[in-house]
Amino acid sequence: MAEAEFTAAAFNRFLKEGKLMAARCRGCDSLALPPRSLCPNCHGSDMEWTPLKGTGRLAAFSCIAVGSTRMVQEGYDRTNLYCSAVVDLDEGVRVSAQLLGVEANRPETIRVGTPLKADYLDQDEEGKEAALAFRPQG
Amino acid sequence: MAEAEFTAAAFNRFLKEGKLMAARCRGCDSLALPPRSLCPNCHGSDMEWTPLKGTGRLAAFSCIAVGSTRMVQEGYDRTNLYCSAVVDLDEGVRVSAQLLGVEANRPETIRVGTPLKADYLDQDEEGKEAALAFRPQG
Amino acid sequence: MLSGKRRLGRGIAVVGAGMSRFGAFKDKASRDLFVDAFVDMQKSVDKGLDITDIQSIFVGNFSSDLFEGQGHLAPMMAEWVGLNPCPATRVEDACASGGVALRQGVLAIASGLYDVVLVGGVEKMTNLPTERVTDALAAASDVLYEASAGFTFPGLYAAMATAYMDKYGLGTEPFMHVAIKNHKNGGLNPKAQFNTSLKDLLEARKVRARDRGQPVPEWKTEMDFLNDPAANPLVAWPMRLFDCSPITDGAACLLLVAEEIAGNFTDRPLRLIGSGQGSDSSLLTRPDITTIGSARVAARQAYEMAGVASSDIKIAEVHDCFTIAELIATEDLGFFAPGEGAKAALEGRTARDGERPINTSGGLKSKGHPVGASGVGQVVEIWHQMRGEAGDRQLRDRDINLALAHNVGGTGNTCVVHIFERR
Amino acid sequence: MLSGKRRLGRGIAVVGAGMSRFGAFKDKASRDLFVDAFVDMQKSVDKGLDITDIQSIFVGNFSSDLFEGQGHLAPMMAEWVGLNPCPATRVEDACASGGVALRQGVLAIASGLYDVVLVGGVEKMTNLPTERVTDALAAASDVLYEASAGFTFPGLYAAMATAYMDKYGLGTEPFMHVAIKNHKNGGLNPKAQFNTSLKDLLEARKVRARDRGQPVPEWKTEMDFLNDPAANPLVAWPMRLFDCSPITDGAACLLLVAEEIAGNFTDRPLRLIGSGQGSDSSLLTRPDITTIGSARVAARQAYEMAGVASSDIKIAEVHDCFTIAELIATEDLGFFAPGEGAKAALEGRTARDGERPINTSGGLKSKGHPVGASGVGQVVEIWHQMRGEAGDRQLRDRDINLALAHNVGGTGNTCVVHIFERR
Ligand SMILES: [Zn+2]
Ligand SMILES: [Zn+2]
Repeated sequence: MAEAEFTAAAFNRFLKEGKLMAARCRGCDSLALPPRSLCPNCHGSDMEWTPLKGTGRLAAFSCIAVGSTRMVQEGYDRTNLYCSAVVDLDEGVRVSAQLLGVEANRPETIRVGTPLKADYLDQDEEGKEAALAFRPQG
Repeated sequence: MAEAEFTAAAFNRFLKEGKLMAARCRGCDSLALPPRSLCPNCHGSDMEWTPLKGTGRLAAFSCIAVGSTRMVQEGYDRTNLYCSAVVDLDEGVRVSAQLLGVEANRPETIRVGTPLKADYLDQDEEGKEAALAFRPQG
Repeated sequence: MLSGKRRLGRGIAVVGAGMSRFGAFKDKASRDLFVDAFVDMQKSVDKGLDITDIQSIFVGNFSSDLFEGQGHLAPMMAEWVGLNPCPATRVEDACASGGVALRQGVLAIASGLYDVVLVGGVEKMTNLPTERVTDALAAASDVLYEASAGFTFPGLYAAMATAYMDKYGLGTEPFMHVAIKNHKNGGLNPKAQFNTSLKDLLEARKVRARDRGQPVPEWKTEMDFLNDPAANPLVAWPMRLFDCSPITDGAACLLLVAEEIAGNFTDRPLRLIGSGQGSDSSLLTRPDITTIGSARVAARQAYEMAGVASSDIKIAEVHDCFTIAELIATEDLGFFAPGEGAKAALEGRTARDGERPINTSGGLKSKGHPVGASGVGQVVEIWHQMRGEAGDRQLRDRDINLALAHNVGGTGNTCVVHIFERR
Repeated sequence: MLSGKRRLGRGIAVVGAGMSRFGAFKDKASRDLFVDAFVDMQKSVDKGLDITDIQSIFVGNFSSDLFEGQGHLAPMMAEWVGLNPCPATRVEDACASGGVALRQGVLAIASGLYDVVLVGGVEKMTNLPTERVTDALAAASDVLYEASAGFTFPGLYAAMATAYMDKYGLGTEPFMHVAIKNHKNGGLNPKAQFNTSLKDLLEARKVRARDRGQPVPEWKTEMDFLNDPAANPLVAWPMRLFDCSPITDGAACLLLVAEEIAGNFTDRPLRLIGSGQGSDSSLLTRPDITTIGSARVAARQAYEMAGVASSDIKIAEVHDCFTIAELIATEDLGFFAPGEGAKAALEGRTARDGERPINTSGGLKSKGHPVGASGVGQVVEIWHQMRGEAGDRQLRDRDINLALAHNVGGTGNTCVVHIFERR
């Protein structure tokens, strides 16, 4: 079966189906996230899509008061902060995502290392791109 | 008297007053249009503002069917063309401006070399930038 | 002012060249196009390329900022092809970004600091609606004094065309001949955005009309087709749709090395023997807009460095963003006298079987014009033609030992010229 | 991979340096700022500069496309200072654009093609409202995988700060010490956007409140001021307003020449003896975000080319777009061990009277950060300090014979380092 191209467009279509997918090198078994068609480890071009569990730990974050236009449109502002995060996935690759289920207005309560699991936003909304988010586990 | 800075902002403020102004080098008498604070001829920095008569000839033009966003907003389109021109001013410098008083929908009727005179658009409209235009003389 | 007689500190060779397909690719971002071009380049290296040999990368790109909202493209292109932590530098001179990136690669190797440099160009343009592409391209003019007069980018070249027509007493026929020729060439180029001649295009449209039961147009020749406002609407008088290069996604890559190590990569390198670059003021302040001063400066430098004359050049890829631009280019490069470029086009002297084939690739007009990639893509065509690997469009009736690439930015605010030799 | 031991084909000297004021200048376009910087540079050339001696120009600019709707900036800057038809090339690596433009000037002279090169940097940022500046700066991150997660550009550096705080068990005090120091330095720099120390700033605000009959804040120290959320609101935890460099208009210029002709311009040139550049992937894929890999690569190359060690460097201008960035920079450059940068800042070791003064100009933090100009502006400070012409902020207690400039693009996707020597 022909693989979908290793583009952000394909990555986002998988998110829309509730799947967090990476590219895997058939040559050396390395994972690439963001997905790409050349292996970042062995430079080979024999990649395939592979699902990730969607679990990991918080590597870094910021609670953002002066947001991007898109996030401001979603209602965030200086009194209603949102948290963006870098997540260490259990498979050994990293991903950026919004962090939900934390007190973004009280950033000093958020701990690097917190176990997280993936959530998929706007999965069911027509015409809207799916967004990846994470939440604390348990 | 201190000269206004030789910026597009100042050039446009003069247009708003119905004046087409260039920078003149006090050292070598060269004109600079667009205005600037370094003489394009002798590289000196002793410039002053000087008025131009606003008369000249059509050097080149285009009647534009697929316009810029701003011109489309002003109502121009594939069936209502506008004409943009490069004008040789009598003082020996050139300027770009919209060309009015010609049949923009019949570009083959417009002749390079046509004598032109300046017109100042939106001079009286509050809050709107003045725009330079030219029309055939007489 | 720089004497053109200056020589580079080291000889430079092109040992690999490749490109993505040019066209509209909905799902692909610039990074994906760049990977396509890189892989194609890698395959072209006769003795193979270990990518860890690459020491630096220069990327030509006009404005991924405006087209994709993505800046800082160079390290990202390096990331996507696996080249971090190589120095990665984006170079921008509007539509000449690719050619100027090539020139930076040349200077970088000549400096002694590097032996192996990747030169790339990329542009992803089809994300935006046409109106916004029009605005983005106008950013290559003077927005305070040219765009402010309503000039679009096609409008500025169209103004050059009116001055040219007036000076030499011409109509629009010469422009149409350029379009016909370049589409004919592009019809032989499988990577071209318009991989079809105008003859085939108009026949296909007639068939389609017939199949759909619509009135069948009465075009007999390409000129009939181009003179039909329904088929070839005005964009900016006197430039019509088929006078304008399309909106294109695409990327191209070259592998540049110090000449003394070229043999590690191929026994058939191209030697880069001439490089020139010039700048000019915005269109509105130039005394004569029927010629591009920066191109004349760049050509003189390149010829002098190479020690060749314009008459020695066998083929040239020139910057035909609009058909008028190709006519002016062939004059600025010294192939034809001022005003004679139009005549040469009418007489077929720049066709594939003419005395001086211009844009055998199809040119920007038919191959496509992913702005920042175009200057690099020109050299990909030269690579194929000089090595006898241009497939259906290979010129077989002459020894292509000298070729030239001419890449213009804006309305001529930048021009860069390179000359290649194959021994 | 490139060995840092490579040498340039020719020696390079800086013989002139100048800058515009940094700040917000409503009427000035980038071309006007560039002229200001050029004129200031021209005045700095001891034996005078005939501008027709300039052979090529490299301009660092991040995104006049987004900030001004103006592309193709390089030939326009050449036009406004009278340099057409010189080759004019824009170089972009986000916030490292200026430093990378300098490096292209170095390579261009080393190539043998040029002897005299103008290097400039410019950014006009204050036309846009803050929201749109935020979006434009986010273009320097990976818009498909980082900005998509809601990350702003300050947010990405803030994320680095949380990782740094977690790794070394720190609070936000070290960041605040960087802000206090750099504003203190900027208070001595008449061209700085914030030409005031935080101490003077808070006193002035108290006076103003008193004059207006408003409640007078109870700040006793700069730390009181920085800990007051009303005075120093959060931008992106843990980065507050005074952790972030401002939105700035400005330009800077350098005159670079082949070392053998430096004496035609000045008897007191700076020798550029080390240059390094590295790239890195986007922040999200780096295994350790408490250090910037491209900076370590660039620093190693520059030290090896210069034949000096980090301990030899007397002063450094480092890329403090955010206070966390300065801490990481001083570690990446080898001035302090990992995690010790924070301690050094707390102990005042990077202050003007410390063992290793960092950002005597005020840094991007206080001098201002016109993105594409910043890397060039750093060298203007080095020029003044090394020649003993830094006015009130001149360091007088040491021989500044070696200095370093460190310029980062994006979140470290690019870093470029240069080392200067005065004999
Ligand atoms: Zn692999
Ligand atoms: Zn003068």
